[in-house]
Amino acid sequence: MAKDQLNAQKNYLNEQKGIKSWLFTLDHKRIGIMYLFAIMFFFFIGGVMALFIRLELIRPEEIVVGADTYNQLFTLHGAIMIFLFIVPGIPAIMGNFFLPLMIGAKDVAFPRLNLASWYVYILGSVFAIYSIMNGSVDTGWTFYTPYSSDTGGAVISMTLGIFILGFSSIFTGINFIVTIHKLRAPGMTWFKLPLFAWGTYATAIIQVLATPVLGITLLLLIFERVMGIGIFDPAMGGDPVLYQHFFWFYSHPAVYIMILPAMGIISEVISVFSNKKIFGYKPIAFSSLGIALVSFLVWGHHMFTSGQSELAAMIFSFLTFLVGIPSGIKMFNWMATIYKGSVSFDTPMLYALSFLFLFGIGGFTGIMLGALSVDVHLHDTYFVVAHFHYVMMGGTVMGFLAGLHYWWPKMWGRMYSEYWAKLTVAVIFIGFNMTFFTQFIMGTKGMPRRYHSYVDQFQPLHAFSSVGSFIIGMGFFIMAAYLLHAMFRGKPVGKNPWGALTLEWITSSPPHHHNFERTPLVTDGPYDYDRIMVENDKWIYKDQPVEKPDESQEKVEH
Amino acid sequence: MDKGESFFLPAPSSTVAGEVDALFNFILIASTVLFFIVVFGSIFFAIRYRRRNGKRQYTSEKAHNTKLEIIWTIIPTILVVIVFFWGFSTYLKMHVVPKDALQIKATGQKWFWQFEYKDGASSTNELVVPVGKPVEITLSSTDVIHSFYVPNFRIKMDALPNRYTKTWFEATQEGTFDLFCAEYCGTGHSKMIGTVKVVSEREYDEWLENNAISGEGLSLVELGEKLYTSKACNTCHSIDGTPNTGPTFQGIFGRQEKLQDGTDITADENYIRESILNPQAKIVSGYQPVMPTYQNILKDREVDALVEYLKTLSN
Amino acid sequence: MENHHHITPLKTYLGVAVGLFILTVVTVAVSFLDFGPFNLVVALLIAAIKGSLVALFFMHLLYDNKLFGAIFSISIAFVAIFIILTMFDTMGRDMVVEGKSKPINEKAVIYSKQDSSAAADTTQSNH
Amino acid sequence: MEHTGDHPKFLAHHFSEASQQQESAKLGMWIFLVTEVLLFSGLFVFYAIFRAWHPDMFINAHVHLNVYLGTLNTFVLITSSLTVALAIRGLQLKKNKQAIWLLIMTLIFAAIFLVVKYFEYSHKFHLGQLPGKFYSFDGIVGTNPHVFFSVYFLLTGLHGVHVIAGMIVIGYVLLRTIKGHFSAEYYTPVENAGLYWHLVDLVWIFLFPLLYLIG
Repeated sequence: MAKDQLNAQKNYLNEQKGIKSWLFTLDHKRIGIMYLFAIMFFFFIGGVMALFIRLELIRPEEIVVGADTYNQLFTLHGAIMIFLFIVPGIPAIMGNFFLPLMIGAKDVAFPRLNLASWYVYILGSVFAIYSIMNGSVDTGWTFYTPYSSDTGGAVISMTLGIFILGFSSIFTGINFIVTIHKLRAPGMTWFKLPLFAWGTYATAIIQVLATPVLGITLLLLIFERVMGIGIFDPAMGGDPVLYQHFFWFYSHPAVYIMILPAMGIISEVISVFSNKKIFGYKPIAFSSLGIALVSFLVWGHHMFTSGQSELAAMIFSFLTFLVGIPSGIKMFNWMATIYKGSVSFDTPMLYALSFLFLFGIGGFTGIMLGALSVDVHLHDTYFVVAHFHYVMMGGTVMGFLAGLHYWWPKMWGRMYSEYWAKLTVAVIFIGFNMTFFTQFIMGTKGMPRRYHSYVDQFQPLHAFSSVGSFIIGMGFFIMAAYLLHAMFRGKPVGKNPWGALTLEWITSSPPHHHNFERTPLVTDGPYDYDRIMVENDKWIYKDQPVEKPDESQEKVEH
Repeated sequence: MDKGESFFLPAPSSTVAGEVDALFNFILIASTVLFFIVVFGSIFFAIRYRRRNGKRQYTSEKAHNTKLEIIWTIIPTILVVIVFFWGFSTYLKMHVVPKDALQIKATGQKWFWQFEYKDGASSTNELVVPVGKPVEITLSSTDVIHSFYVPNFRIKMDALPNRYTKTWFEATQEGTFDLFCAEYCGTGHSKMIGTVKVVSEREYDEWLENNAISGEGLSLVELGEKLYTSKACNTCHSIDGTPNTGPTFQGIFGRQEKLQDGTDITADENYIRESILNPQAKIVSGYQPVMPTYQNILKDREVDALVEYLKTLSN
Repeated sequence: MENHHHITPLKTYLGVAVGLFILTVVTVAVSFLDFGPFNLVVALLIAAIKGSLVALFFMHLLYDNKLFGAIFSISIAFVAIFIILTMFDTMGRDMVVEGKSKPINEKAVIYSKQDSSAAADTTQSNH
Repeated sequence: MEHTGDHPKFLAHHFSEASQQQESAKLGMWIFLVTEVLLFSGLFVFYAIFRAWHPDMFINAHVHLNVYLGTLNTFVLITSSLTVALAIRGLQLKKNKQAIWLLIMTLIFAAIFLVVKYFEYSHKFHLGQLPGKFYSFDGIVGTNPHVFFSVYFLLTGLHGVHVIAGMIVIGYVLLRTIKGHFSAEYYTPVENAGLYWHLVDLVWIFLFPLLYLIG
């Protein structure tokens, strides 16, 4: 296909033109793209802050920033990465764009609410930016009291911003649950749902149940600061540990808001690139729901040394181990899916394998942190920092990147350079392990987190870790370059470059305004690679080698 | 490497440390084995069953194997139950203080630790304990949350304002160990580093005796110099002129300072005394009002000693 | 399409409202009696009955899609989880070491920050 | 958006039938109500923990609330819940005029509720029974009585905000009913506004005994 042909073809990108057609769009695909740019902007900001942090830590003494600025940097790095990047990341970008496509719907259930959620996101981020400009925050992203009820800086505007962002998350959650319940295409039964849809469904449940609690927690924090209501501040008769309960009631399930959609993407990618039916569809689907529900029962494992009661510590530790098992089951299922597949090593698959490696380490170190006695030693050290980076970055971000590369041709109708993409996987993988595996060792040796300077014995490890972080930064720089290039100049692709069977691949790339020419009728499962194969956009059935049996597989062309 | 130090863990120097390390190593080994099976298994399969010359193939329809699925659910479950009980039993041991334990009170304050022993002895940022005896630390804080963390002892406990929390340990070897604050507490968090000095019982008793009658026999200047480091003034105030969280002490006596409200003041004995006991009263412009009060921490003679010591820095 | 909508008879609505009024009077009346520790239980029980009446009839949970009822019950369950698990901590802090974890000053520390003279007055007036 | 012939005007393009749209809207509303319940949950935890810690203080402090006004407000809210339920019934039975009057009555009852609340609040302001560091009342025995008033004002305040929000929503559907947007076939927005209003009632049903009647 020539370039101009792609531009001539009618799709969601060129259906309407002008900035207004974007800002007032109700199309879930365009909203997904707007989220992509907004969220990537904050990922960039958060990433730059991370590099400054690592630069400062190369040597124990002050290099670029003083202690106060350093404290603000790690606070903002955490808050931005969590609330502005990783929590909305996969659901708001990939979920918005692909969930309706995957279940054969024309749009999400409430398009106006969907657009509203984007504006709420922007509004919340404006508050966040305002507080960066206006004195900044130095409490750590957890806003622990009594430090946060006392310190100077823009704690109120930052927490208000996060409070507002919560609504964005809730709107998205409501939208996804209703969409999956009510807008599935005819024939799309619950057990024909792609696993990414199951992942976002479980995520949406957590978003709806947990985010309001974050809202009320932050409101209480603001009231504590303004009026001294006496709930968290010991100086007014409150209890700082109670704040930690409130905070982690949201923030632990939030960890699963981050990881569950990534697991969904990994399930898709591994099945597609192994060209094999996903092993244990139901266990994977139900373990997502199980994780979602159990994740609400384990928040106290962030507080084993906080002075909470031993009884509570015991209960929380026990429940923590329960939540580990479903994740383990998923790992085994993915391995079994690859077994006897027809595996290709395209970029998304390389990210998926990186995910298995890094998330595996993240998961097992989680077991160490869940064990009460070991946690006492490791809590609040670099071990924890390394652990959650392995889970969040090694898990969620790898899943995010796998999805981004998997769906990029569908989003833009153009392919990126495989050569540069594969190179980048290697760069990021190496840089990541250099940065964060070192931090495991520092942590077990006793290096506490959030330290602007440190005792000399940790210097070599810190320096090594910093070098790694710059390698990661370089990787993302290359990625931004080749993806942007692909957006405008990439080689046009057909409908289904990977030979996948989920519904988003039966429509054109990029999809046109109403997603499908006509509502698809679903007869096959999403992973029936044992009897369907796609070659050059032709669906070839094993038992009926020539003819396509039903309309759903009809090509959508003009 | 110190005695007993491993690749991951620092030397175990308390009675519980061995148990913690044992569980750590158990999880480490079990995890490594499982990690190799799952992750390297996946990578191995991916390579073994790679697509040859780019041709896609129909694959097996098998997506289910009850026996296998039960096995890989049960085995991890058993492992984590073991880990849970193991971890919990050591955790309880860390929380039940032996009856005959020595009592020491530790107070976290921005940004140093204050320790009080029996008979009125006290120390700042240096905890002195006898070897081979259980020591109970009662923790509290005067401002925000701090956390008492000695990596070599594998113990950590938050110090909370308006509440007492407890931890205990029994050191198994003499030496000097790092004491960190592990809960983020603001500007000086990373400077809130103390030491735990484990000495023989005889030395401990001697130290206690000398410390209880603090500074007797020293001249005021000598005592002040000692206090400058032992009471953690040096965390925020340098003596060589470099600016820090607080104004430098170099040449402080008799210096003209501009205050935040615009007035000028000469740093004389009274101003220095007031600034130690009521630090928020007159803040030098350009600095934050973050210094804690030393009321009830310093005795009168010690304040005098500090003033005398600061005088010597102006010559 | 009309048969999707269940139309509740007027009598039912009025009956439920009267029931709610009566229960309100009852709960106020029993609050003047003393059942010791069961005061709270009785009050909450009556509130739960009233709440169920509102949910089942006014909010149509009785006739509507069962999914809605399930969703609503889940929300209640999570509130319960929040309260109960938190109380495992706040109520059990003295279990292992007697006397630990209690506030040092029950009546709150005197509010020492400069901008809160009002609060300092309050706490002083308690002494 | 092109609408094909058999699409009624109120049906959005991405739904295929009216019942699908109605069910979706209601499901969405119910999920939203879940978030509301969990928003209040934080305050209920606040209440539960501090009440368990200082039961005597809670009992000593709660006698300063006015049971009669609280009971009055309970009656007012229940009645308003009834009127909004009947308004929906009116729409179902094609009695739009009746529905309009019932919605207006609902708004009036909501306003009465707020007026009563205003009197309660201003009395407390006058006495200095205020939350947190503004508390200056002298006459309640127990630990930290200001915490009780923090809980009281937060719970009733958040509830009051919801009453106001509910009034706005009901006012909006009232306007649309007057304009004739709704019929026996399509009245989902009124139904959802009703659901929201019932939830406001439901929260109050629990607040009332917890704050006014303990002891």
